[in-house]
Amino acid sequence: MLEVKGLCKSFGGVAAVNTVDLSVDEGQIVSLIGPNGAGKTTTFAMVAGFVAPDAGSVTFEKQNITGFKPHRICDRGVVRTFQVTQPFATLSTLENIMVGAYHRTANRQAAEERARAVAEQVGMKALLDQAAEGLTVAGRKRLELARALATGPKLLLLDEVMAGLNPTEIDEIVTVIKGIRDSGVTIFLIEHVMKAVMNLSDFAYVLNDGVLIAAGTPTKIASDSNVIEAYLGHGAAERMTGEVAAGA
Amino acid sequence: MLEVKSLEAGYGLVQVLRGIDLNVNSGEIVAVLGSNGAGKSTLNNTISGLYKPFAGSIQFEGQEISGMASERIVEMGLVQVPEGRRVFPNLSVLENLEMGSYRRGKGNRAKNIEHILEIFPRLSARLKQLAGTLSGGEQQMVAIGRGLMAEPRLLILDEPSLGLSPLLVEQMFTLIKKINNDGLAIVLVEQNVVQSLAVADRAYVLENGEIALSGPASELIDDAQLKKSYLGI
Amino acid sequence: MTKKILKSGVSRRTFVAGTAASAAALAASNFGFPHIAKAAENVKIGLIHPATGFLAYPGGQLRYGAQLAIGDINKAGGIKSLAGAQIEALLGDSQTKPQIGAAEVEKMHEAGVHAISGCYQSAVGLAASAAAAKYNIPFSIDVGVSDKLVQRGLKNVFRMADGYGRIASAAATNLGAINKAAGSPAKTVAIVHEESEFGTGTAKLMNKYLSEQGFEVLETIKHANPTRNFDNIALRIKAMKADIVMPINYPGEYVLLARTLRQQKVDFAASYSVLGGGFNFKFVKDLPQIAENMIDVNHWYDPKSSAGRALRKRVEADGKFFTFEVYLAYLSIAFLADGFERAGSTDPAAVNEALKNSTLDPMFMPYGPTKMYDGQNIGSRAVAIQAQKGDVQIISPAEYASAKAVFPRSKA
Amino acid sequence: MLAMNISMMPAAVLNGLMFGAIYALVALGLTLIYGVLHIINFAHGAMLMLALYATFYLFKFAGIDPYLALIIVIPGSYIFGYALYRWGIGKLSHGKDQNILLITLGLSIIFENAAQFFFTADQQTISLSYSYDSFDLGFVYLSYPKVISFVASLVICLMLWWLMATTDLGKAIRAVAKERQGARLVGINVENIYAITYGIGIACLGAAGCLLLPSFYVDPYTGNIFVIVAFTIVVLGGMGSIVGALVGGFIIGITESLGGLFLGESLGQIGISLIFILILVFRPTGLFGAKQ
Amino acid sequence: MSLLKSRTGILVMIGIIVSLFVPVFVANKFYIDILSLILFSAFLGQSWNILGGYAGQFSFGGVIFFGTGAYASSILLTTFGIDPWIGIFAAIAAGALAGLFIGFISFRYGLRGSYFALITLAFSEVFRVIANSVEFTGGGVGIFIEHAPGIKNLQFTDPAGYYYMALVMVIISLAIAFWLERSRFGAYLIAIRENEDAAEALGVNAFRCKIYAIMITGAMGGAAGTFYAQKYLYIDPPIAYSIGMSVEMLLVTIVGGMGTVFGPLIGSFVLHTVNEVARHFIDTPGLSLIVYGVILVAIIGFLPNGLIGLFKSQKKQTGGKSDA
Repeated sequence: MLEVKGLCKSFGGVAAVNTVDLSVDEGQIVSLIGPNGAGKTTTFAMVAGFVAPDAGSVTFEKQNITGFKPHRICDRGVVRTFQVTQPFATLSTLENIMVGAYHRTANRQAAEERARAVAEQVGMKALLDQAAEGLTVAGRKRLELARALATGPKLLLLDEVMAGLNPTEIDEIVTVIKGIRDSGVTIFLIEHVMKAVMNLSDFAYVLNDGVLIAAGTPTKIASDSNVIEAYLGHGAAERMTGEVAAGA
Repeated sequence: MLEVKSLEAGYGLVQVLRGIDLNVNSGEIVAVLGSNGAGKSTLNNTISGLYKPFAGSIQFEGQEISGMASERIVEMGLVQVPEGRRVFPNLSVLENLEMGSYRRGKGNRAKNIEHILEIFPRLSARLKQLAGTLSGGEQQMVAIGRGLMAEPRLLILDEPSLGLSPLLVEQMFTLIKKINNDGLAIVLVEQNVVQSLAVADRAYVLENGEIALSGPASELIDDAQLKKSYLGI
Repeated sequence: MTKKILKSGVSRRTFVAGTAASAAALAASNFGFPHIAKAAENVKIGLIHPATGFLAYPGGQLRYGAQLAIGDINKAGGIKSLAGAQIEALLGDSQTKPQIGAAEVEKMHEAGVHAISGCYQSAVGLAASAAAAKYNIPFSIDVGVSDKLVQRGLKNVFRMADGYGRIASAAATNLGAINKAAGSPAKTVAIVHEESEFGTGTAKLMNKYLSEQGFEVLETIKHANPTRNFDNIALRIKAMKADIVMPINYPGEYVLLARTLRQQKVDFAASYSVLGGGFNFKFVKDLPQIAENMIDVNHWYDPKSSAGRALRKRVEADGKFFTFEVYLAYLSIAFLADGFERAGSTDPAAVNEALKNSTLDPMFMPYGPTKMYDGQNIGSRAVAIQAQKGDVQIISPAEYASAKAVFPRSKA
Repeated sequence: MLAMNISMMPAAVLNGLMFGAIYALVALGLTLIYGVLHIINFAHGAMLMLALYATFYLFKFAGIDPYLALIIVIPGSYIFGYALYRWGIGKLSHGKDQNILLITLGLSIIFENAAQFFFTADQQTISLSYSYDSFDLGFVYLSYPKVISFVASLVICLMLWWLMATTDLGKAIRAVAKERQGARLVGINVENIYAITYGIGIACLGAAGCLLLPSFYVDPYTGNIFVIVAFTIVVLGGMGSIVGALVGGFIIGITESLGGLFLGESLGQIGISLIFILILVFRPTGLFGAKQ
Repeated sequence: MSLLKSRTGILVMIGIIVSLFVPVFVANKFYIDILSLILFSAFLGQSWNILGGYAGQFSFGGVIFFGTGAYASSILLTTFGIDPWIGIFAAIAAGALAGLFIGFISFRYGLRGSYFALITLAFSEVFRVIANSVEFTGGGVGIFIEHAPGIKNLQFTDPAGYYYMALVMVIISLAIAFWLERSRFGAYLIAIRENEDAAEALGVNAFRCKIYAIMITGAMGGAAGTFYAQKYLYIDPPIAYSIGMSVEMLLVTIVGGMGTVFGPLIGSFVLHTVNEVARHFIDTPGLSLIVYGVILVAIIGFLPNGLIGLFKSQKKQTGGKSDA
């Protein structure tokens, strides 16, 4: 449903993203991994309309959305979350989620109902009246997810929703993400937590220095020598393949 | 060398830490583990003098430091490398390092910078570059290097692996061990339980503002309670 | 809310007991002190001036002059036709804002004011006198150069001194006379004026009047308020070789321009300003070498009258400068007091009628007999004054001249 | 007319340059305070006014030449600014930007009216023996006060630049500007640095006061005359940039001068505002500001 | 929650009813005049609050809309003889258009925070200089409005007339703010204030929302301009585009409580009262304003979230800043 072709972006002469091609099929969970500064977030930002690409195209459901403003892309059903969480700090959790919910309805009552339902789905029911600035990191990450979900997206772009979470919290959010996928939302995520990547994704792309260096199923990626060299390191790769073996 | 006794602390009116007892001996790596919101950062910041404790005592090398201004604590040789690196983005790498020795003056500056560039050779080529333009891993190196410039005897590293790729995480832990080999005591505050315990001598597990577990790293790594409450296994 | 009556006639506390505009105070105002007990024997004159803000200096001078007059009248037995009623001043501060000036009128009205004198700034005067018109409160403009002040058909508004229209005309006539007496050395004029109504309006009139007097206006230069740097203007004047420099602006810019002309060594026959904001005793004293021989057409007292000289002495004994604000405020109060005296009543209509027919002898001013025409005293007159050897002399018209004009100026 | 304007251009540019140096000095304090403390110092004009009064009274009562007074007024202003921030603004603002804004606004009301109360509202000027001596360049006279203030402004900018670029204090100030927490953890007393920065900013105004008075005047409201110009320069040069403030001061001085020459001294003021808007729209980081 | 809401509602109704009868029971016209100034200032504060408090776009140029509105209706009146009842709608339109113009330029180029504040300051200077230099505004001479009391001319001999006019304006402004707090548009503005990027990601067209907000602000400011012109009968560029008035707008709002329905009203009430009381008790020029300044600093020092913090229980109100 999402096609990215030849996407390029440079900042101050340095290529952050260099001719990247990738695609996400409906109903899948696709991961984008790679070292820091590889251009993952920039890629997301271009897909979601926050950064205009220098070259290349972004097509969603066969329509060209390259260079559209974020809100128009959201209208089409593509919503991103932020790596560094961006809550509406003085608003309550409920009010935060309502901003997303308003995207589907102008009615306050309806927006509130929708927000409550989404909060339940991501496990934030108990936190509805708390000010967003008082949430823990885990809470904020969930809030990011909940707000995005409340807009009723077809494709969710999740930027490191697991960074800074402990293993228990990661397991919880993995369950939530799976649930979202099962409810019919396609998911494209950036993640460092390899355990989750292995566990969740149907397909993965690896970026390094702005260039795609590998693509394939997680298992295939974990054994890719390029990926191990540039990103995973041997230790992590061993652990991962071990985990996958154990998990399977 | 660091002795925390019955510490109660928090920020504003919110109490986060309850009755924390913790000690670090010279030359050790002590890991402080715990999930988000367990109080790790509050603990660091209280030790570093950013927050004033509500009650309890913090002694560093026999001297009471609770409630002392943060710059005095740095001067005494207790330095924190904060979570999220917090390098000075508008200063060059060199200037960042120089600022690390703000309290030490210019006496050993050149010598120490040389030493740090030995530890982090990657920074040599980037000395003139603004720290804000570095990659995350490089910024982490600057942050640690800046901390070392203060000639600490105890270094608190707050989540040094956060946001780094697995490869860099591995390198980071190797470096931490290397720095420790020079005789520097380190408090390693981490979520990355497995790798932290691999380098640490001893560890504390913080839960809901209290010490839930403590002991030698080698024992903790097999602890069932830790696995259950923290690793979720 | 307790109120204290001070012995002095000059107190704000005696005319509004409280302005705590809270709901409680409002309720109290209804039941407690709707109107302050009107001290039947006192005639209340409200003074509205910019006591704070960037015009606090002229505002303070005006207030001082008015209080001086009130003190004198009271000492001399008050308003005799009202059984020696004393005049009580109600002090108002416009804070340089029209809306505050108008609110002060309301406040004074509530305090039973019988007449008001003010307001310096034309914009405040316009708002305040219109507010006073609602109650027909006699309103004397002490200083306020806009001619609109007296041209709106308000029956309660009077002005003893000139507006800029009459002063512009006097300026041209006097310049013509001075020039002719010196053998007509000056032919060209450069006008430098500030951008608001005062400068713009006056400059426009000067263009007309000067050409009637046979002068050529080379350029009319408008400048902003504030202008920080006059170098360009000075160089311009220098380049066009104007014989007369004619500043029409406020004190800060007046002084800066005068200094810059000197620094850039601009040669001209005379600096001849109209209502020159900065031309006064203080300027002459502070910057004597610049002020020397500068000419201004302005409100001025009559140095030949003993009343004028005595007043100046008293003011200077108080450590104040004898600026036009002081004696115009004095005159304004004297004018109002005379109205009360002749009306024999504090009834607004009667007082306005008396003021309209005023024939007050303007004592220390170089004026003819007072004659009101649509609220404007057409007996008033502005004179040309010149700084000479650290003092200020009237140089034209001849009947009031205290010294001969130095024209063209002597070169330092 | 046009021919005359063009022939006057060199003189106008030079005049703009001279006056621009004073603007730069006023802007220097503002840009430093903005760049480090991230606050818009509404009390800036009032502080300049206080510096002018200080210079005036030193001259009037002690007969101290304004240029000599620099060595008294600059440290005095620094101490005043430091104390004001350390024990006033910093404590009362609770770190909220809009509150700092209003506190500095409140302070300006207090200072202006205190000045009226203690110094009266009279407009004060001083006259020096050499006020009207000047260098004759043929097409223009440059008065001694203007030349002195130009040179002094340059020297002060240079000293400040040196301080910021090479000393530990300067680096600490820059460090605090972007990363407070990090600064605390290397042992920088952030509150102290704030107060020092504010003090330095006010010291710049002290210098401006001494340099300005001989060719200007002072009353309780004079300072405001320079504030908008100073803001323009800060934006033009880039918030926090010292070189930017100097160059910006020159550009604005010249713009004002040429704008006055070609559009008239009233409409010409629009030139400053237009530059202001154009810079904000097309290069909000200013000419010398760091790129985002 | 509903109890609280309804209690607020009842209080507001009582407040409005009491306000309606104030001129009947308060004989002192000065109080009525000061009250209309307080209401006028509260209304201007509220207009600033829409853009500054709710949408978080801090402006130093609030006076632009006021001045533009004042000129619009005054020029229509003096040049074309169109009475101010129609003029006020022209003023509203002119204010909104000025908002559109400034908003388009500023937001189109993504100016935020202090950059936006400063560009509005610059625009207010541009407007002032232009008004000073062109003919149809009367240039520096300004515009005089004929003194012709009568309801047709929106001029009243009794201060109560202006009081009612200001009261109606304030009630409308409160209704607008109240509606904002309950509507999607308001939620979007608050979201933009808190985090524009995040709002955009959630499908909020931030540019358009901000434009609407500045147009509402502009429209309100325009109406205030007509009110002023008809009350004081004279405007010139320094009055129409005074920085002082821009400052007053943000002052009453921040002191009262930014981004709250009643903040501007409370701030205006308290600050004007403090000013009047200080003036009343202190005769010496300047000294009363020193006291005023000290009280202002003290209010900010001790109530960092504005006076409305005093009225709020622990219950956090929508859009209000809570204690961290």
